[in-house]
Amino acid sequence: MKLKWTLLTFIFTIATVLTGCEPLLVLDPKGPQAATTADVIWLSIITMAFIVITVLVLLIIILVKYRASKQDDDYEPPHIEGNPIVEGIIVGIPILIVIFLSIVSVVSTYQVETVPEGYEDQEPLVIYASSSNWKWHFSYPEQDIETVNYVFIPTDRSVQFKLYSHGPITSFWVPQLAGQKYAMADMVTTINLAAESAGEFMGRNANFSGEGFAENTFNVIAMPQDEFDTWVDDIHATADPLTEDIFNELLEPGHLGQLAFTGTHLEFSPPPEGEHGGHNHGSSDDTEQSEDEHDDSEHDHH
Amino acid sequence: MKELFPIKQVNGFIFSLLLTVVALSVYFMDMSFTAGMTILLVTAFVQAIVQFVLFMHAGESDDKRTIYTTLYYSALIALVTIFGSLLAMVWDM
Amino acid sequence: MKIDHSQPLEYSTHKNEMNILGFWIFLGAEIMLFATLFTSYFIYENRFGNGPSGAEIFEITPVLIETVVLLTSSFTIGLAINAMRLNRPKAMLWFLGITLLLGATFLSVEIYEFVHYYHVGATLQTSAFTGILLTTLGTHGAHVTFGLFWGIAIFLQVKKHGLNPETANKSFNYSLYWHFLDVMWIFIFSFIYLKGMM
Amino acid sequence: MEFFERFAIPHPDPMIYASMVAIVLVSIAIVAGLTYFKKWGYLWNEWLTTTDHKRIGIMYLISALVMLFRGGADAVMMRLQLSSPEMEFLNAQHYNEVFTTHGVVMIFFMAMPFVIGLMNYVVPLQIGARDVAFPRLNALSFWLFFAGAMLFNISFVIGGSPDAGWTNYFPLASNEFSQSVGVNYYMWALQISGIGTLMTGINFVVTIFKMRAPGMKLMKMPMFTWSALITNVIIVFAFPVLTVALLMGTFDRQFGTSFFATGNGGMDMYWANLFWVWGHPEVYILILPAFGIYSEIISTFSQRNLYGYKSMVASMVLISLLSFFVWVHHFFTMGQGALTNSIFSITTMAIAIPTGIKIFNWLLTMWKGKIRFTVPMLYSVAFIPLFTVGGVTGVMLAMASADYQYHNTMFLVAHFHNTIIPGVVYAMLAGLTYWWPKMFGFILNERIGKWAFWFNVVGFVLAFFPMYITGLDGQARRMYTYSESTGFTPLNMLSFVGAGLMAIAFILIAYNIFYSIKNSPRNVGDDPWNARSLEWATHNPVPEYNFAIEPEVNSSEAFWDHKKKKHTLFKGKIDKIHMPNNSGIPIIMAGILFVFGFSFVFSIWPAVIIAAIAFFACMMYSSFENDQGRYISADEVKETEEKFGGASK
Repeated sequence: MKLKWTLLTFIFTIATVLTGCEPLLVLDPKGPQAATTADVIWLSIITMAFIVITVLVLLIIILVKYRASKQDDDYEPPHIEGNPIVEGIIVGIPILIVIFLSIVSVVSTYQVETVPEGYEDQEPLVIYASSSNWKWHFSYPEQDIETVNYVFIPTDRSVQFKLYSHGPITSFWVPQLAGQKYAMADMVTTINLAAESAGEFMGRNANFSGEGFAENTFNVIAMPQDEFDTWVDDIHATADPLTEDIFNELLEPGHLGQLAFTGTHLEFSPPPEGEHGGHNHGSSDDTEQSEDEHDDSEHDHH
Repeated sequence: MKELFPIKQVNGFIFSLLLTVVALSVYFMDMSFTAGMTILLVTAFVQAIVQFVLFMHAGESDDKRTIYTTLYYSALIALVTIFGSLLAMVWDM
Repeated sequence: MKIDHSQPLEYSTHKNEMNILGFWIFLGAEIMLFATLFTSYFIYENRFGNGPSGAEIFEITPVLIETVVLLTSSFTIGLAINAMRLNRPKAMLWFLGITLLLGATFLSVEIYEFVHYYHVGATLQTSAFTGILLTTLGTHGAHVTFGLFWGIAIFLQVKKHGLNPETANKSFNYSLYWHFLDVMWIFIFSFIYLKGMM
Repeated sequence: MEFFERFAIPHPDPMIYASMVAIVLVSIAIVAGLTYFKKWGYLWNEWLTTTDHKRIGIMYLISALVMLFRGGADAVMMRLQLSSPEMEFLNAQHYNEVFTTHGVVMIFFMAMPFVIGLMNYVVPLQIGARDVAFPRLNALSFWLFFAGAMLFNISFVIGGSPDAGWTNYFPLASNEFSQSVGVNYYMWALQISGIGTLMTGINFVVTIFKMRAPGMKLMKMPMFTWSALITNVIIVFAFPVLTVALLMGTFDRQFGTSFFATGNGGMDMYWANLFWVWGHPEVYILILPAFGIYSEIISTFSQRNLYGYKSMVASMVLISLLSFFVWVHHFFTMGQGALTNSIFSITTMAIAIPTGIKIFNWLLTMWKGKIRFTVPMLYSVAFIPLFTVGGVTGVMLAMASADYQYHNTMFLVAHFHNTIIPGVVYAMLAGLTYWWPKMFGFILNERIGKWAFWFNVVGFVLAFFPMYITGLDGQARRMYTYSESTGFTPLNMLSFVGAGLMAIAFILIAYNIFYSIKNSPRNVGDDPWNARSLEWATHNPVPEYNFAIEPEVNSSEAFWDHKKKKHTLFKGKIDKIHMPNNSGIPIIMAGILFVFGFSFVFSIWPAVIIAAIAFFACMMYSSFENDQGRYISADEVKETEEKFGGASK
């Protein structure tokens, strides 16, 4: 028995050492949104560790103290139905913990869904990120350029990614900048984030989307605003324009390296928002909808 | 002959026809969406209760508690499913 | 098998009580089945793509006929059970027969309705809305069709064996099924047709 | 020739051809063996047509164990593929098929039949009944499950496996992106076995409500029976949702509707919604019976009554309701607003409260007890801390904002294996070991069992705890490969080692069965564990009629009080006993549905129509059949009781 416990401890130590070298991506945030989620994660790990340790300690004490080998042969365990105070405690404390975590969860969820704190007065840089099998297309409507499988963003600026998909559901995820969000074919979803230090960050599709899923990654390169502007000018000077034919070729299933174009595909292949959005079709607003239907029924009668 | 048409059943039938007529008012009369939906909800659920209690004798056997629990439970979960799905898929998008 | 004569025939054995309770629980599952279809219908209600909307294709007349016919059949199956409890198998068979005829009428009108949808270009494939409309109506229609065959089987059994604990029990469960289909139709009538035409 | 081309495998692979050969050889061997030993009649009369809940239970358990090995082989293949970067053991397509199959097989064809098998065997015995409420329906349920399982399992040799994950999200699962018939198999295999499960649900709810021994009020039922009741209630209300979802999916793939398509008004998100409306209650369908089993075992081997019986029941009722209120937490990242996510985040965390109550009640049951570390108890003891870790990581995932980071990563994979393996799989192994003497009259070897246990626990910790870390480091789930630069290598290697240890554990368990059949002593008596509930009041193995005399009960631990307080359980004398007849109809109907499903998968419409007609003809035949069951005479019962060493105790 002792041998097995030693073995277990040994293995745990190895696991801790192995991972101790570098901070984990999610817990190494480079922007306010990811910092919020990292804080929430640390907070929950600490709270939860408290529960796990309580249970574990109780269990070990009980197992050691009440094992049969330690007790008299004629010991008859008592019959205990329950005790309102004890049961009150084991209900009460979890309720308090859940209330606490619920508040944290709600507050932080609202936080990461909106423009990052401190950037509210800025006009965000809007980038459309659309996925196709198995690539990411980044369109900058304002800068009028488009990139494939990599995206440049300015640091210390609010960036808004508008996500949608040209095929299966994918999930846009840059762990060091923000949590993920699905990109889907009939609606546009939004991620607000900001990068607070320059650097290159791993981004990927986190939702299984078929054969080429594992390699469906992209790079996010954050740099100061002036470098970003230079980069935009460079693209305009060097890259080819994106035509509908080229874009359709890009959409073919497969993998591509990193590409850049002038112009965006948004003009000839609009994203599914507004009147193009299947999702918004007649379901945007309840009262508006009822009035519409009301009108229809009036037509019927005349 | 009369015992073949018990008054309870006949009344129930007439009542359910009446409910249908009331429900039809949303088609023939001009009213707001909210008023119409209210009428439909009331008539449909009253109609369902008439059928379950009067015609299907939900409460007549020793198992009536189980039967009513089944009905309440399924109604509750049905409503949660409908409104929860609408919330997640349509209203809060 | 112990037969308890203080109870109506359909409840007279323990087995029979279990059958009836089991059938009620099955109906609970059926409520969830239709609830899921209704959920889907409400989700797709306004998503008709390039196809027609509900208001454009619904017709009040066949729907009204279907409603009245099904309500009446729910009434007559109730009368059949009443006759069964009075131990009048002949009257019961009459009412059961009328119920089946009404059921067949309902189905014919529904088939007419489906043909109409086909002609105005509302098929399963037209849009998500027409798809879920026809799936929901079709599921109910399939239940009615199954009910017709089941009803015929019960008709023949009562005719052959008379009323005994088994046939009475089957007939009672059948009546539950039929009433239940009527309830589901009321919801279809209210929240698919009337809401759509409102 | 064109007709047969559709049955070809779209992505062939030497391993698949090898499996084909193996399947054919094994089938031939089974047929030849049965013929040679003249066992066809025995097989048909005693097993295939049986309506005895005990035999049906055992058939469920055998199928579940076989499927455990099938799904386990998939798991080891996946861990091997990921054990080092750029591994070339499986290609992407094959890996996708393997993890899809692993998920579906483990949930539907391993965990579900395991749970239902134990319920089948134990629940009627625990409530002092002679069978379930509808024995023939019970047989039909089993055979429908079996038909579904077979249909799913032939997919990888005929026509191609599904490859869109066990969650089968559209539009990935649509014809456009998953062109082989694999997903059709998924739809019909689950549809057929799902209908079987639904009927089991109805059957057991009625059994528990209507067939309890005299005096056994609801609040005097053993905890496993309570958990079975709640589980079956959830089944009744959850499975119709799956039925509709699968129907709509089938329509999309085979009849050209556009429910989950991306044009024509379709909504790709809605599949996910429907799937999880069913899928979350399904999680509790699996875990609640496990809770019941642990309650029985912990109380037996602590030699104490279950602490807080009422709060145990209340918490399960609460869980059964809450399980229908939380499904959106499976797709917090789908773009709905913060309001919706907040609501479902709170409802999800609320489930932690009743679950916490249960954990503490188990601890308090052991308190002041006299704990014996048998194999079932070891699993239960390991379950408590491991499941607590699984539970608290569940709470972490329930926090919507943090879930944006955990979603679709190995963290999630670690979490749900952390609940399902210590929760469900250990419970099933514990339950199987615990009730094994009830089923077969001997105890599984404890020594081998303990070795298996340690391999299992150490293997589990090694295999899954590293995933929490790689998840936080950005490893998404379902990736068939990764590059060295990601730094995932050491931890994934560790996972593979853990998976290997678990594989050894399961081989040891299989060996233990084989070893114990040959070597275990047969004189263990009727109550080898000194247990507390009614199933131990009859003989080992249980005679066909369960109890010679119907027991009468007046406490929640009837058998314990019978032993300690001399309550009389069996009053009255032996009488003739009514039993259901065997019937071939269930297996025939399931066979017909198998043909129906198979033909539907390949759109062979004439066969579909013929099978459908044949199915309804069977129902009609059943309706007209007058089957009153049979009686075992009092003399015959007395004779059997004598053989077990004395008429009812």
